[in-house]
Amino acid sequence: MRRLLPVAVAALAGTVVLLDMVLAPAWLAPLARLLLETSLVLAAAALLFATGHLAVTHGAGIARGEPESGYRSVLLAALLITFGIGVALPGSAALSWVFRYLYTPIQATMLGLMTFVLVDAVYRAGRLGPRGARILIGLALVLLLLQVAASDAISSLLPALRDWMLSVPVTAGARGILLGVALGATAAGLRVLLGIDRPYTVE
Amino acid sequence: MPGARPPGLSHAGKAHAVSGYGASLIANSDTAVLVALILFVPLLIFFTLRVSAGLRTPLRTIAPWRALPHLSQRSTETGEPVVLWLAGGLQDAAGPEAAALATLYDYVSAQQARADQPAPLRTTHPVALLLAMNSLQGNRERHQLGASQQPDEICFAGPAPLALASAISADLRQGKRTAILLAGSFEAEALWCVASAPLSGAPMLSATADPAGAALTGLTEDPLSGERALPGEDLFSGGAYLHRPLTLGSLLAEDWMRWLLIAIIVIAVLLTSAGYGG
Amino acid sequence: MNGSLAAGFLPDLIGLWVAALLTLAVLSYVIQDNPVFRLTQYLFVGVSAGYAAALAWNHVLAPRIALLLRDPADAWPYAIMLALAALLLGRGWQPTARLAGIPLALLLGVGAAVAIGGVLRGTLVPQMAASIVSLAPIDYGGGLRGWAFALDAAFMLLTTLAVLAAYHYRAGRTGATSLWTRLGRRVGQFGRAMILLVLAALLAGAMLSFFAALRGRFDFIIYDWLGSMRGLGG
Amino acid sequence: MSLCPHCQGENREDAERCIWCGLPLRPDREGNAAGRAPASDTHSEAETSDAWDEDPLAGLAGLLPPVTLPPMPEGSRNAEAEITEQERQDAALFHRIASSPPPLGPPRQPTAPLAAPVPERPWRLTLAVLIVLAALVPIVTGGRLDAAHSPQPGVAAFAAALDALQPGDRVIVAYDYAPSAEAELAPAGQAAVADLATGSVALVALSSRPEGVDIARQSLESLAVDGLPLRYGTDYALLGYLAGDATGLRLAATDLAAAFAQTDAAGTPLERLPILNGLNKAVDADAILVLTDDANVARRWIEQVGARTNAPVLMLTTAAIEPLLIPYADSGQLAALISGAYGNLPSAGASTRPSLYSADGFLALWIVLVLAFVLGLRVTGRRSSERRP
Repeated sequence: MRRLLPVAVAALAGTVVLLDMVLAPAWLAPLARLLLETSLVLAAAALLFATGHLAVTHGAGIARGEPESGYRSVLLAALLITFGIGVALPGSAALSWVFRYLYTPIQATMLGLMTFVLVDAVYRAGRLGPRGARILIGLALVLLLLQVAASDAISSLLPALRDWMLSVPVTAGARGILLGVALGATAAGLRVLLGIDRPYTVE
Repeated sequence: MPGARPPGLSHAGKAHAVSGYGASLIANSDTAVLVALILFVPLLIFFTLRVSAGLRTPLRTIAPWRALPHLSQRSTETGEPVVLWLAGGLQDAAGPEAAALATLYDYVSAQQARADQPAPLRTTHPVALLLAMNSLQGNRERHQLGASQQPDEICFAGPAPLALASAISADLRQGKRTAILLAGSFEAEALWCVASAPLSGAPMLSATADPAGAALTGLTEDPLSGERALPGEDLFSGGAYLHRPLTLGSLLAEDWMRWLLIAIIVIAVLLTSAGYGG
Repeated sequence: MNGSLAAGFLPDLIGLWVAALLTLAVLSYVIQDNPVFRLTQYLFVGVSAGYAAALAWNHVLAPRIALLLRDPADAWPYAIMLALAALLLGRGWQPTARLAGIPLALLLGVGAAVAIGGVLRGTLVPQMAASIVSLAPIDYGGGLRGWAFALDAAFMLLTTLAVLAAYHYRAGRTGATSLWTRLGRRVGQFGRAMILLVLAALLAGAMLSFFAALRGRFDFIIYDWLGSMRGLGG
Repeated sequence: MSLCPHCQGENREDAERCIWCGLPLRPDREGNAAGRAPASDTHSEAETSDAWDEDPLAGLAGLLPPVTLPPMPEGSRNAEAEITEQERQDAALFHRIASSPPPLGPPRQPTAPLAAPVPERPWRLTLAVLIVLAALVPIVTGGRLDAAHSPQPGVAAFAAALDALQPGDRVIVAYDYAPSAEAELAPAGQAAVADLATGSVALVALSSRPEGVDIARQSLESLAVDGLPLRYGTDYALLGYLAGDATGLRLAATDLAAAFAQTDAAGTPLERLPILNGLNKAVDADAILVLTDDANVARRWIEQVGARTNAPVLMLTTAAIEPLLIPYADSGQLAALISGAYGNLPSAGASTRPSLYSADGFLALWIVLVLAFVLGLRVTGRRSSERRP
């Protein structure tokens, strides 16, 4: 029973939602909507749970006196303060301040930092990388040049070539990948609905 | 030729003459989806039954799935863990991908639990975190072990994709690794992983559903190798290769659907080119 | 965005400096990994997690609790949702950990169904329809141009199908040399090569995106931060 | 010495099986074993087990060099033991066998990490300085390339789709990007939103990721700063964070009120917002504008919302994910697709303040990347030629 109940819940809830999406009988719509909303609430709860898990992990690490406790306390303090401001003063200027002046610069600069990491990686792949990686980089550099220099001022062929590359071989290749992903995701989803995969249980 | 628009390359519309068949497929999307499901579900059930009755078939080699068992074994000998870095793209997706990621962790934690070794996990995916906690608990209980081997064996890295980069930098300073498995939907943080993983001296395996991440991991792996996990579909196949032979049935069903799809497209194209279907 | 950055207003002025120093702290990694960079990393994990959790609470859970409290008779479904959410949160406590299986099952079941419905209706069928193109030159106006477009369409079709075929799982018998096996192998290789081309296009795009982000930060440092200092001084 | 026909390894003349790969050296003696592919080449599990199906010890006689001890020198220390040429060769072969790494049969090791984790420090810093210079290039060149740059084909379609909207139409704007993509997406995104607001098109903003809410707020607030007389609730609204990813989008597509718990981001009940009168589902909007840097988010908008509406779906994305979305533009599921890096250039040029955002910088980046790549290749070349003699 303890094992059967979650499997039944997953199968039933999934079937209702899938039937609503495919056949859309009017009588099923309210139930499907209810399940969707429940699922949305649970997704938010999962995010809260994960955040709590993060806080507890680092809190316990500090209590045990593990290395990097100083950094961990910064993390914990930042987490608690941000969450506190967010819950106590939703939509306030204070929360926006945290977002604009703490979150944004670090996040955006981290991505900018990837430029340096990327150039390092390109150097390394050139030096020691496998043959395929070198071909990948070579192709990418050619495509990048096409993007950058696609100017009618140089030659009207360049923009046409850029557009052809993107709209014929790349589109067709990406379409093949997307069709594959669609098949894979459908199979993996059906495995969950049919109870072949039961990752939600403690077995 | 109905449906044919004036040729001209543009992102904003088709350059090639779409067949009348294509147009009617779009017009009857709901029916097409229903037909696809009516074909797929029985095929999947049929092959799963065949597999549970003992059918086994050789599969295309996928490097990470082949290496993982050996690496897990080596890890139980050396005591240096195999670490999983799971990324979820968007933070709270609870779909097939979360299930696929959970399967991978389930395998590694089952292997490690046999020798009471840790199975560290770093993830940005809250649902994968919850599923991994289930796996870890179940696998360790089977061997009468405590809930986890290390206090922060499973760690949430914060929901922002780039936060994973921060978490793995911290993780890499913790000690030696046997291998690092990168799985899920990666974006820029994949590059950080690719750049950081060599610092640990451990080989890195990757399987991602998002080709954008695969482009970045391709900088160290050989994208031309016939065994590298292909971006996309391959991520979902881990279970069949590792420890869930029953899911082999779904791969065989997928293969049938794939060739059916190809056959339909080829026939429709031939008919269209011969002037039918208008 | 930039309009509100006008220096003078104290929190914004402090914020501008904090942001600029954090930007420089992250960029300091270029020279060497250092404690200040690590500090910003930990800070980022904390802020991002706290911010996302606060939004999940404010925009998803709190309004529904408010609705339930205001009108329990009418809003009873929220009671079920919140009870399931409570079960999920109970995963962290050993005695209730197993009960979290039920909300997790619901989450995955619904997630799987939505994904299936979505990919079939939004990707599989339309992309399949878009692959069905005419290969007859006459449909493209005939002549040289018609032939060019027809060849183009044939190349596209072949690429899509080869990439799709490259994912084929079942391996043929090793050593088999039948025509089909060899043909399949060739098609798979071609598919892999075209996947490589897609990856290359994505890599080129990533190069642009990373660099754009970097320049966004330089823009900020030069025009917003240094610019504000010049404004204050003069 | 004889060479193995399968792996080219050296063997004693009289050996029957190869000491390196274990396969018979003389096909004619073993009949059907001939022509079998060497296991170490293909690494196929099936073939390997095949090769060892027979008795693994069969035919091993003579595999190792026979050990015949040289006669002990008697008396004189100077007397050299005579070593025949055959013995010398055997010893050399034995040395090679003993000192060679074990053959990498299956299971083959996964790709080893690269030996040098990062380029040598001087190179690394040089490249870093070059990247910084590349980013600053537009200050010197003043964006000379931008004017000559031919816009992406999607740009015209994007503009046309925006123009086609009538005053009073309602557009759902999804701010689904992280702050890191702001440099790439904000200029064109802001231009598009301002264009819509100027044309009296109502904007319903939301975000399916937490970071997007504040970005949306900033974007909408700056419309007011720009002097547009917009009223909240009538001309625009911010619904807030939509949790649940695909599930959330599916719910929003069928029931906006349920998806947002009947309140907007500030907690105002949705029924008090005139802008949402009659707009109960996301699929009923007159257009959908998605700004995103995440390919999965983009696909879910197309799959969950776009596939069920006749309204045009316009997408503005980062260059990093654009190639994955072109198939959707090609199939007509997206009315227009532009990527920030290039779609932006026209609007960035029109900006009032100087910007580093220009094609000149991209070209400089390209040069740095090529330099790094060639440098890497050159170093490899030198290393291997040093090792060769």
